[in-house]
Amino acid sequence: MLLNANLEKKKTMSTIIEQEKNTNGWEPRIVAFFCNWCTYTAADLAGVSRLRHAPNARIIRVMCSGRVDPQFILDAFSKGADGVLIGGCHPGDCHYMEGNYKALRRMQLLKRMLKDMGIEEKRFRLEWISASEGERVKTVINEMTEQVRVLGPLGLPKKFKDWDKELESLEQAVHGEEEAVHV
Amino acid sequence: MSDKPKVAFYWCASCGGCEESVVDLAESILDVVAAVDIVMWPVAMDFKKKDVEAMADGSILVSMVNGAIRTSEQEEMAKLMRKKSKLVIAYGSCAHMGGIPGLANQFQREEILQYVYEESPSTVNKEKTRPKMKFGINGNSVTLPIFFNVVRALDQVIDVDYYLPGCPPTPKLLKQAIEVLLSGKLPEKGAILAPDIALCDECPKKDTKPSDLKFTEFKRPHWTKIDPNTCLLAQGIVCMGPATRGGCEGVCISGNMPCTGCFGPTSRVKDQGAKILSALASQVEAKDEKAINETLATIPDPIGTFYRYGLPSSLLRRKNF
Amino acid sequence: MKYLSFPGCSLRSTGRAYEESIVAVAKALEIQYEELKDWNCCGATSYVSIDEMDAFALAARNLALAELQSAEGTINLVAPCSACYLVLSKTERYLEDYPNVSANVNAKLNKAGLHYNGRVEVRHPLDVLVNDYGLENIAKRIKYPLKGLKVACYYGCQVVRPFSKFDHSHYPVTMDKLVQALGAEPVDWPLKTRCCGGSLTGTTQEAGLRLNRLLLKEAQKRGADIMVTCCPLCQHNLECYQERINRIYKEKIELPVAYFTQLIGVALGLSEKELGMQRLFKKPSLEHITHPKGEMANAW
Amino acid sequence: MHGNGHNEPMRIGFYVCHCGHNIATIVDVKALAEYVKTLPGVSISREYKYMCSDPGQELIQKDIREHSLNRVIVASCSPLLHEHTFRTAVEKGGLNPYYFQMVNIRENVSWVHTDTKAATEKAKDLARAAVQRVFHHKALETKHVKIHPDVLVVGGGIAGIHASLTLANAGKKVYLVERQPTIGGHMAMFDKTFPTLDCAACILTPKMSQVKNHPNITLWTYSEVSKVDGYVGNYKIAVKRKPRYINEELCVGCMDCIEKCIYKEGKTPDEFNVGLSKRKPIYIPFPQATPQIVVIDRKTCIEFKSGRCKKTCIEACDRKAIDFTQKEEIKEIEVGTIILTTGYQIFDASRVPFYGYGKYPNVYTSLEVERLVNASGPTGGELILRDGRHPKTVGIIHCVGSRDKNTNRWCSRTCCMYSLKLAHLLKEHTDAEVYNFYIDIRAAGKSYEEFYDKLLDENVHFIRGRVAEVSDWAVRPSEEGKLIIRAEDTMIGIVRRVPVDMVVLAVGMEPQADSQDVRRMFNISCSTEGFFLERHPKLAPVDTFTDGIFIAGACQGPKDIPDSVAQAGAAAAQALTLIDTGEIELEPNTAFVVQEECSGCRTCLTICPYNAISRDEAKQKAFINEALCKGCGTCVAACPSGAIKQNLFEDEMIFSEIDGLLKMEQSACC
Repeated sequence: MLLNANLEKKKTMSTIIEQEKNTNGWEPRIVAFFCNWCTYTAADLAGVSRLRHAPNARIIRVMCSGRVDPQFILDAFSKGADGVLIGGCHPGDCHYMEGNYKALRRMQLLKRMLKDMGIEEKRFRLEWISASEGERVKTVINEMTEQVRVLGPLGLPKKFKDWDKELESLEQAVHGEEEAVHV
Repeated sequence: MSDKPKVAFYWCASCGGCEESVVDLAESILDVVAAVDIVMWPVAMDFKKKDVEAMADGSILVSMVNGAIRTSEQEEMAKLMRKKSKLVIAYGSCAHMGGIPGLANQFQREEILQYVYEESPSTVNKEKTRPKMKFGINGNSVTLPIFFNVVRALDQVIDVDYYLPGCPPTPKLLKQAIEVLLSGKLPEKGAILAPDIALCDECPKKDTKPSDLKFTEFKRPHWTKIDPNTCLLAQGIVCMGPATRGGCEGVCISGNMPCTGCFGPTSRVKDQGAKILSALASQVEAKDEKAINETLATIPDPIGTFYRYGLPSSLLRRKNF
Repeated sequence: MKYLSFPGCSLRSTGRAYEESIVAVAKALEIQYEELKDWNCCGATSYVSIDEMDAFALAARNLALAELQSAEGTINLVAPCSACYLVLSKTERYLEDYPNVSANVNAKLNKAGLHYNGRVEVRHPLDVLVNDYGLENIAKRIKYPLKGLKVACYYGCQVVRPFSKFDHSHYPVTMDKLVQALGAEPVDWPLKTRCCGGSLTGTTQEAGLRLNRLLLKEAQKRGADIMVTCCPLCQHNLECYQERINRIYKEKIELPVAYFTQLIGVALGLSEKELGMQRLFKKPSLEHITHPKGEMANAW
Repeated sequence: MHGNGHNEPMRIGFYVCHCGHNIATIVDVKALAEYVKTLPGVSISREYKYMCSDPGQELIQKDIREHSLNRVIVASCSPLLHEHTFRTAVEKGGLNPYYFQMVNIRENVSWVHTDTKAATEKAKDLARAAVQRVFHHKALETKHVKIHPDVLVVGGGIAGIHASLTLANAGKKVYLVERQPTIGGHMAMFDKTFPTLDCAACILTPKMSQVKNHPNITLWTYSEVSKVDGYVGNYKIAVKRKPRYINEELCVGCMDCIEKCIYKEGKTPDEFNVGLSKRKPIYIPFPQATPQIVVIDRKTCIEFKSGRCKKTCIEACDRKAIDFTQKEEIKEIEVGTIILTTGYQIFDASRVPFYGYGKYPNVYTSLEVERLVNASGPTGGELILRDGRHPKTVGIIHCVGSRDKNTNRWCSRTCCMYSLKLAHLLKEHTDAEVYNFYIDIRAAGKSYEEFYDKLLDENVHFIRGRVAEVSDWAVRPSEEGKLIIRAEDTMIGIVRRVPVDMVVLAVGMEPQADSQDVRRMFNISCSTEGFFLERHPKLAPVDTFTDGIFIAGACQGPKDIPDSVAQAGAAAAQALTLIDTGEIELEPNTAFVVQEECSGCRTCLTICPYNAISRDEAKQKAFINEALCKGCGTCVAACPSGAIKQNLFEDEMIFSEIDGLLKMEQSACC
């Protein structure tokens, strides 16, 4: 029997089990970077206006969407975020003149790269939400939560662990095989 | 046997250039040989695994292991060298960050095997035969190492003391490293034995970079008539210099080729690719989404360009399936 | 520059003179003008109001064929008939703007082994002649400047509305500029784009004629010797019913109505036959149009 | 690059605020406080009813003293609301205010969620993030900036005039810069003003001469701001003074030179009369122009065109004020605050060709009519049409270039009222029949509606309907030689053709053609239409997002005279507040370059919107001028080798926040 195939089977089995474990009771975890002047203010407005929405987003306040370093997004994913949302001022309205354009340029390229890295597009979103658009904060967070829910967990930390299991699991397999041979 | 400190080189998933780079020391290799006993050096000397196994644990002063970890054999050898050595240095980009072999992390193991043994244009294999992991020859059984699904940097498999970056590391850095190690004045554990400042600092074309650079398109070196006296970024060519640790003294740049990032990021940066992406995209001229994407589309392969040497040690490590 | 032509049904029936004159003028100006092979009905304005998607598919077939006929780059598909121009333009626009439409339509096209990739730009001959070829270049080739000829330019409703691709949708001037370049004098009148009656002349004729009459009367009142148009239906309406209008409304309308391309032809010195002049009911009196040397335009 | 860079052990004090019931009813505050106790570095974790109350603040201060806390976190409302409060409290407690961090569990949690379990989980995540974050907090100093007392006012229309006078009367030195040869702006061109019908000149010209004569006002007309450097309190301005070829000190405005110009008649369309009359190359815009100084227009002056003019003007001037050699001059000034009152331009009526402007001579814009009915206008106030006739019927078309998505979407706010005014004046001057074609009559303003009623009594006709076209297409003998206005009368639902002798187009108000350039020069934003953007539409209507720069009048949006004046006053007051405070506090969230880590790659130089980053050519490294840095952090995100850091928002802080947010509790962890 081919060892590879055998291992493949093992792996797939285990991943299936994992997924079941993950998905029951699992809630999407979204990290949101909101700019101080527009989107964070809009989130406050949503609060003041009691616009109830999904509790799945965790907001990190930055002064400008231009401060959002692509590293933050990758780091968030690698630490277990299922989705990342960035909120900035509308084009032309940036408190810092052009920070949001810089964000736009970076995120366009990052989006492409994430796609190549097998991370579904809907897990990453850039939104212009002005200080007056509390309603929009609600809609966007609800939408994104549902879209991510459909995609299921990304669960990179978990995956990293699984990948490293490869080392031991393959080792055992080898030694198993070798013993078998030596008998 | 002499009591000269023992030094070993080993070669995992890599092109071999790293091992050969030791020879680049030219005549000063003689000083090295005079100062140390080389107990393992696959490319140049005939030592076997068993010779190393025979040594006492920690009896080797330093092992310079190059190459990424891609198979169980490499894993096994890396662990062996670790066991036998006081210090392990990840030697060269592949050991340091996964290197070129690490680009395989964009594919599933099965995809790769399938391509190599069945689909690649140069393959003739009607029966679609795959190598057996184990087979018997006149009573003895031979096993093949296992081909992992994930390519790893050395420190993702064993504990690493120092890193010597580069594809390959330059003789100068190697020499410095050996001198430091022999001097006994050991740097802080985990140190990368190269300057902690980006390449531009020592770039020969440094002064020709304008302070108001904006990109309308990115050019590819082989499609461009490169002006040897001007900053490559200023000519619209993607150069990783600003996001790459210096120390190579701009060898590629002097050869009129852009930096592709083999020295990896500075200590302040978690993800080299993300950083250069951020820096370049920030300087795109266009403002509306369509125009921006037109400019960015001139970078055909972001991963291959920004993570050429560092995919396994990047934040995402590999393509997610 | 190379152009594909989409004649449409009118230019093969009531509007033959239009096509003949376009082809003649294109030839004289050395413009490559080649007919779209195997073209089909544009669906006209009526089909769209019945089933938009099917109508788009019908029109899109022509766009897809155009792509087959010329290998690469943008294709200029010239549609002289206003209805064709509008329908094809609309199809082109919708296929570009609405992914669902293009998906749906292409699915239909695929059944016929066709696919539309969005390379076609639908153009009107007026646009092509004035904006691509250029008034100066036309002026250079004029043999018989139309001195003293007062021309009322009539655009009709569809060339500039709703898509004002090359001129203002309320007050177009392209044809007036052209007429000026030919040496004639465009009559300034505000009815350039008012309704000619369209198909009403065939259905609710009373209404059709009323609208029709307003145009003719005003043009004549403003001293026009001739009215030129760029739409076969307009030309037909404005030319054919003059007798009837005079009878019913006690008017004295005597106004030749030609295609703008015919007028160009005359200025270029092309023959009556080439320009299909013989097909006009009222032959424009162009006697006074003579060659600078005094010899008369060969056509007259 | 993780872990706490400091050696001292963390002693974090964490405080959960109930905010009465606002938070406590949704978030399990006890559980939250208990949970935080378990986190590394936390010394104390309490919950209290109102943290922002005095006892709440004292609680923090007491703990700082007794437990020598070195970090403080309050989980309550939005930092935008109370961050300052708590920072001050912490400072009073003897700790650097920037060791404080706030967690928003009201606006971001209790007010937007209903499920206690989920809300509490989220609160825990946010708390954990903050706890991990403060490890990296550093002691910082609050920046203070001195405010230079002088003020620059750009634009000498009614808004600029009013702002300048207000400030000057308060004893501040004002530089008023106007592009035209005279101040007065559009208002000076108007005849009478609605709804009171007092004449514009009578109320404006006194203010104009006050400006001229005020000891605190430096008036620079025929000048433009060419460069703006610096930041709030310390702006460096360059003003380009265009040569008017007249020595301003010597000229007394006697106009002899104009009289003696070799042009006996004017040849150039007169700007002030919107082209309804002609002026000579040497001229004064209008009799009450301020300053009363002649100007020579080099585009039309023979001397400049040919150099072969007799220069009779020079002979005519016994004060020898005329100087053909005059050159452009650049004035450099320093001011602390800036007020922009650059006004508006009128909509170009030829953009709607179907109204026939520029085609039919008797179609006028409202501004032209203002001049036409003005006693000092081209016709001395007699209403003579371009074809010499006196109109018997006039049609006024409202909303030309307003409320129309083909041109401008917005309502220009003033057109309804000035159309009513013009209707009144036209009747007064000609006793013509006047028809108003309107979409809605917007007469919102003190005694505006009453004015509308008055007009109705004056038998002005009002037809509610958008005009389709203006043409000379007569279908009835009665229409011959007239302009026919076609419009649907939506009140009775029929299309009407109204033949008139004169058409008045009530053109809308637009941003100045160069508003984008001005915006860029002053580092402020524009709204999508191109009007200058106020900091807050309701609560900061004359502030901009750039500290120390204020806006007033029609440059911020269409406005009538009273509103412009009111805003000008407000802007002046805002400037005064800054000036009299003497200095302002700045958040120390600026960025800085760690010199030994900078490779001098210049990436940051290209992207700083404030040119705060320059290159130390000697060291070949980037250097950030803290005073210019506004703290957006975009350079930090872009620095490819991580050599730039931002106070309060260092990478480590944000990375540890991310880590904290996502680190699941041991129990929940896989």
